[in-house]
Amino acid sequence: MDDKTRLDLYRVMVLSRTYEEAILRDYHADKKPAWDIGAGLLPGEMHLSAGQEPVAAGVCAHLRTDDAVTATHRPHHIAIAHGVDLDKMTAEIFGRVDGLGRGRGGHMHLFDPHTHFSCSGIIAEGLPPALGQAFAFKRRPGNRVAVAFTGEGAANQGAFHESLNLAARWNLPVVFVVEDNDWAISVPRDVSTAISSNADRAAAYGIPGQRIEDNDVEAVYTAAGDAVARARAGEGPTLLEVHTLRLWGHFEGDAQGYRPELADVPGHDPIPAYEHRLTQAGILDAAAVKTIKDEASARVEKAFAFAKASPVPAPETALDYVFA
Amino acid sequence: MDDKTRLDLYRVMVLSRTYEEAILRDYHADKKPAWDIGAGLLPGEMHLSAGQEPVAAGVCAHLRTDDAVTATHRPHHIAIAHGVDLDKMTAEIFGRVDGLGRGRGGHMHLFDPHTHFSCSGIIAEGLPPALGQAFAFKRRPGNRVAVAFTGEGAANQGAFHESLNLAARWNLPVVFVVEDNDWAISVPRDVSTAISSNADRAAAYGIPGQRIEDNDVEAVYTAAGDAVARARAGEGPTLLEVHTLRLWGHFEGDAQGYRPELADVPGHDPIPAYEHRLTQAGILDAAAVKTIKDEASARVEKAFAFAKASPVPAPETALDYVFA
Amino acid sequence: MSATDTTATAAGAPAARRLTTARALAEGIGQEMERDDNVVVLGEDIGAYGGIFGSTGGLLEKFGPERVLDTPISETAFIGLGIGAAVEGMRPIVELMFVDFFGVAMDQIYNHMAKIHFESGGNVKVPMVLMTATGGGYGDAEQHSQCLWGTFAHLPGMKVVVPSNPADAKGLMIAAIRDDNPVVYMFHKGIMGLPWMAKNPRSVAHVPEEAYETPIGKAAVVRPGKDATVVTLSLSVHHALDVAEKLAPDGVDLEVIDLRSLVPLDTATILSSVAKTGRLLIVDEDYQSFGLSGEIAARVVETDPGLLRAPLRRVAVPDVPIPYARSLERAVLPTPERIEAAVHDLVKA
Amino acid sequence: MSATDTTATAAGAPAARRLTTARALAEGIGQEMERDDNVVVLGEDIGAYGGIFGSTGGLLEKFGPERVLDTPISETAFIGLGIGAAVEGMRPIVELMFVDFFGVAMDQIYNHMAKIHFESGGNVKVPMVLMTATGGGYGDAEQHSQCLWGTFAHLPGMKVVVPSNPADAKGLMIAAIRDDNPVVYMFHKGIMGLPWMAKNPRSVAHVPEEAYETPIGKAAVVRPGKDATVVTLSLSVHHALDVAEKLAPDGVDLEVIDLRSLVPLDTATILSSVAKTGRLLIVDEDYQSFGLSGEIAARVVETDPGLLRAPLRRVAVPDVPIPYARSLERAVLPTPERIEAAVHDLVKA
Ligand SMILES: Cc1ncc(C[n+]2csc(CCOP(=O)(O)OP(=O)(O)O)c2C)c(N)n1
Ligand SMILES: Cc1ncc(C[n+]2csc(CCOP(=O)(O)OP(=O)(O)O)c2C)c(N)n1
Ligand SMILES: [Mg+2]
Ligand SMILES: [Mg+2]
Repeated sequence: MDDKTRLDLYRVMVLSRTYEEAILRDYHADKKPAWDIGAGLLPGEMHLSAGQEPVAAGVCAHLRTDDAVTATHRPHHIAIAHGVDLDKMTAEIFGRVDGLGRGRGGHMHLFDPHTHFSCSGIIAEGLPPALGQAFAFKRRPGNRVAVAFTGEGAANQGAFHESLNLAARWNLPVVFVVEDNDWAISVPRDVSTAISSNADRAAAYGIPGQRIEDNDVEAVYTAAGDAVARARAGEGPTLLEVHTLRLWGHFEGDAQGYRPELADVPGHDPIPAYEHRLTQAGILDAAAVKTIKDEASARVEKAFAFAKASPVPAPETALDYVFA
Repeated sequence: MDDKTRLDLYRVMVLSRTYEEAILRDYHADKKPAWDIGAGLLPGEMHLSAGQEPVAAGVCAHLRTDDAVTATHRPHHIAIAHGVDLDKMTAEIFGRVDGLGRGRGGHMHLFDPHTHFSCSGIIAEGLPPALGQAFAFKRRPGNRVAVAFTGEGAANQGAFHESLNLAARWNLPVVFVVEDNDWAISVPRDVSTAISSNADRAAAYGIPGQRIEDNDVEAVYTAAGDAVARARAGEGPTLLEVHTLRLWGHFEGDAQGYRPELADVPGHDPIPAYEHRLTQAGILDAAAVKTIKDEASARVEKAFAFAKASPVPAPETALDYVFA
Repeated sequence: MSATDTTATAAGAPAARRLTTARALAEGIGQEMERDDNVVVLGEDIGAYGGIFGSTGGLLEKFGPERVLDTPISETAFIGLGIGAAVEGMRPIVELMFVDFFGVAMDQIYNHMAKIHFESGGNVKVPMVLMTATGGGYGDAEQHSQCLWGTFAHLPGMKVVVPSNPADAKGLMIAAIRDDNPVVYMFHKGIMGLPWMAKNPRSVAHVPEEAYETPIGKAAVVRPGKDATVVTLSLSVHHALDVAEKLAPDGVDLEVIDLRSLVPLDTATILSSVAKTGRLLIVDEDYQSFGLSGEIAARVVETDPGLLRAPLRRVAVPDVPIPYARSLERAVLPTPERIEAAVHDLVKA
Repeated sequence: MSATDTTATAAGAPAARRLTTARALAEGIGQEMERDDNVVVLGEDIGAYGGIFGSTGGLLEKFGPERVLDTPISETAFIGLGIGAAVEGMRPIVELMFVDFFGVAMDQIYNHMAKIHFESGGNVKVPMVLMTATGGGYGDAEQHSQCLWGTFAHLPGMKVVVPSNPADAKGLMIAAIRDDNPVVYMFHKGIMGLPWMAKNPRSVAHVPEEAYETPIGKAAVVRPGKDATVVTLSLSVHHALDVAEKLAPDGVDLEVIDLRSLVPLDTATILSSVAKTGRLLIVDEDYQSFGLSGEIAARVVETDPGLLRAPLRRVAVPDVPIPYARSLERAVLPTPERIEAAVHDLVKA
């Protein structure tokens, strides 16, 4: 793996983290003193991806703009890694007219036709549409692929099973990526799931399955490279599960009282770890880190400025877009 | 395996087949000249089980009256093997007031509290309730078990996946039995299913899985014995798949134009085959066969007489039983 | 059951060309498939079998397995696949074999198919047709006899069309395929003209040969009359017409409206008829409460309660599952007998 | 979000004992669990978390993991498990975290839970409670803000209850647990008195300490009045009462009816109120068309259209998904502003 690729992975992870930290700040900023989920510039549930950047960065590095990606209720890192326009995405999360969905969808419903990106707030229900995108791609030139992300908790939902069987049987160019962050809200994976690795479920569909441990972005990159190549080559779907980390709560406001290992969590942050690794390897130094982080901050600030400058949708337009 | 057991298996298979042949006769008897699904004593879809007797006989031989069984849209052989009252079951299929459901349910909705038997016309949706019965049994004395039957086509439905994971994770006393008759209406198993044996899917839930070939009632008996024993011993669920045979159409009226092997089908009828095997083994002879078939015919005739003598439900009672 | 019968062509003139509803529907799909490669058909037993109710008869033979695809019994996966394909510009027609099975896949239908266009602020279209069989009357009981169109019409973002005859079945299917929105196309088994089910006389009728659209959102006044308005749809249209013809000699002149589409609902046609007759009977094979019949009542009285010169009458399934026994099923379905009794109440009120 | 706050006991007398709706609900469940070992609770995050909306707060600590069970995200499996357990004589309370997710498990709910008693001719009972959170108003958008009670009420075989305050929440839950039928128990997030969501003032109120039942099928006239009838439920009851209090000084005297249960629907209470006022406004946070508001209109006019001296008014979600942006969400929800405007139309009509 060459230095440029490794630096790019780091850059994407930093941009994604910088983005989530900015959302975090603005989300809580105006919900005080009495914390009210419906108050402020960013109402509603907010599921942030801090700690899961290696999955998105490692997988999406292999994708082209015209490949499709479906994400979950926790979509920001994936959207960023796939190159969704940050200005429009942020405007959507702020519910503004210049947002991807003109403020209709919000953070769990980001749709970008340009990068064929979408997400859904319903567990595992983002998988079937990815099959359809792959189905369309397969009939057209370009060897395009679809990647469907989901959480480990979602792997116990019926849609997961149906989608893997159908994708395998129809030999669709899809890559399934399970982000195993050990938790489904307050339910640990061993409480919900009968086996220890969802990658083993690939055998139930006769497709390759691989589990990547330690939230290792380079291992993700390698495994995803093979999976995407298989799909492009017409060899069908692959199931990947990455053991990653939910650095923060399930959603903002989650006190995580149910989480015993809470104290150790920050120590497993993948970004400082990768920074250290690249520094050891002589690819990064303090100056480069600063430049990358400054660039990320600048990009995020620009997106937030764009979003906040965008108008709030006019109430009279509330009935628009139900039908085409 | 002792002779009595083998004779009992044969007896159950014969009773079940005799029953289906009688339904077949009456179902078509009064739909002539212009065949009308809604006409006659037995309106509606009719899914008969001829050819699948070895599965029901081999599995239910291990069950007690207070064990639970959930079946599918093709339930008769299973109900008979589990000992559902034949008079009341037949009256239900004829839509009469003395039926299991007072004529409300019909052949796809047979509920017998006495034998804890039920079935559903919705694919794979009989599995979750079986989990609940097992859940209740587990909290009470008696080491009771629940057996959920389903077809191979149903193994691609989300409910199958969710049910196996939950049963495995909660270590419920359930046995899942997949009747693989090669067809889901007109869709062959290899068109619908990415792998060749659903038993291999047990690994996705960390439970034992076994496929029984050749529609062999004794092999089913042995495998089911182990599975039921595991469940009673508190060792959790097992998944069995039996390669069986749909001797007739999916439902009555199915011309089966889609079925290439149609000509060979009758040659694989498991009942003459088992008859031959038991005769070779000196357990059966022509006289015994005759006795068993005569007994079966007499029992079925009695049930049909009971059913036909039972009154049709009064229209004024149509709104009864919506609520308890 | 065996595939639908082939075109029953009346001797001579193509003008007199008569098709069953099933054939007309399949013809409409086939003509659109010829016109547009993006049109494909997916579902259970829609290939070699031709659709359990004949909706896809002959299409596999004509277009091959790349465009007519039998699916596993995985409604969530294949309906969702249709959605993703539509998002990428295809125009899939996905069959849900019986509407009764909606519960295994409703999330894809109502939270995805129906909402993506809105959530995306109009940037993503989902031009797909979800085709499904409805209705009872042949002894198929609680899980295979429902109509449920009220359930779909209640949830925003999908159009809902319900043909009652061969010509509309073809025209509404073509309009649904060409529509840029998701359209739920609900055909009653009893209107299909199946060789193995009691046929209503109007289930075989003249159907124009060329492709044409029947406008979505426009009801049809299938019988003009002055004494009372019967608003209905699907198979019940035929029962209403039969009752209207039966009562005409007694001087009862019924106006019968075939809604044809529930979303959008043609409120104007209903209102002008009720304004004329002052009497309204709604005949609906779906469950009575919290559904179609209530909505029509509300649209009338939020315009002007004075339009109704007699109490509203409803003939629907009285909030009970569809029982198996024929005596009971007949008692809960909107039969001509129940419609006739309601008309008598209505006109003498 | 963090678990619900603990009982806010007013100084002194237990008579003045005040609970949030969430606490009252959990207390009702707990009292039934003490009374009957067959009562268990299943769902996602209902154990250590205490339910995302606090409906099961404290139950795990009190009854342990054998009776308060966190499930995988497998709604079809665990709702079906509840059905099977109920068939065997248990009395499970199963939580569907948000009603918006019904589409992944509706088959178990409407084809099994709701129909087994009927299909069995009354021989098999399914005494279970399906508890679920409804409603919007806090920016959770299209897939997490719906009410959908019309969807459940349309399908036969399940009772549907919808509390609006702490005392009814406890009493209806106890009645639901003791009922031999499946009961869908729908609580609006906005009535729960959650510490992390804007509270309506009536979401903390006196709740009797002992176990008691609030009758299922009986509406409450929460404010008597003579000028117009407002039929509503759940959070909208509070908006309606606020508007009524605001308009009282101007001499507009509104009667407000809290339905509390949709199935069975207390038609008699609605009719006697409308007979008195002659004016009807229905306020419903569910989608407007083909739902609750239509059904109420139909029940009135099939009795006597003359009861309505002015056109019906409806304030509901105007057949559009719930948008994310606050400006848009406010525009589609039944806000006090929209209710007040409708009342003005109604009384001057
Ligand atoms: C069908 C459905 N059931 C339940 C929920 C509520 N819910 C939202 S996120 C979540 C946990 C998901 O866990 P996982 O799949 O591991 O993703 P993570 O949140 O850990 O990223 C649940 C239960 C939902 N959105 N959809
Ligand atoms: C959810 C659902 N989808 C589709 C159907 C229609 N259907 C009834 S039986 C059947 C085929 C079932 O095949 P299999 O599970 O192999 O059982 P078999 O009929 O072979 O016994 C189908 C598709 C249904 N009843 N339920
Ligand atoms: Mg997780
Ligand atoms: Mg089969």
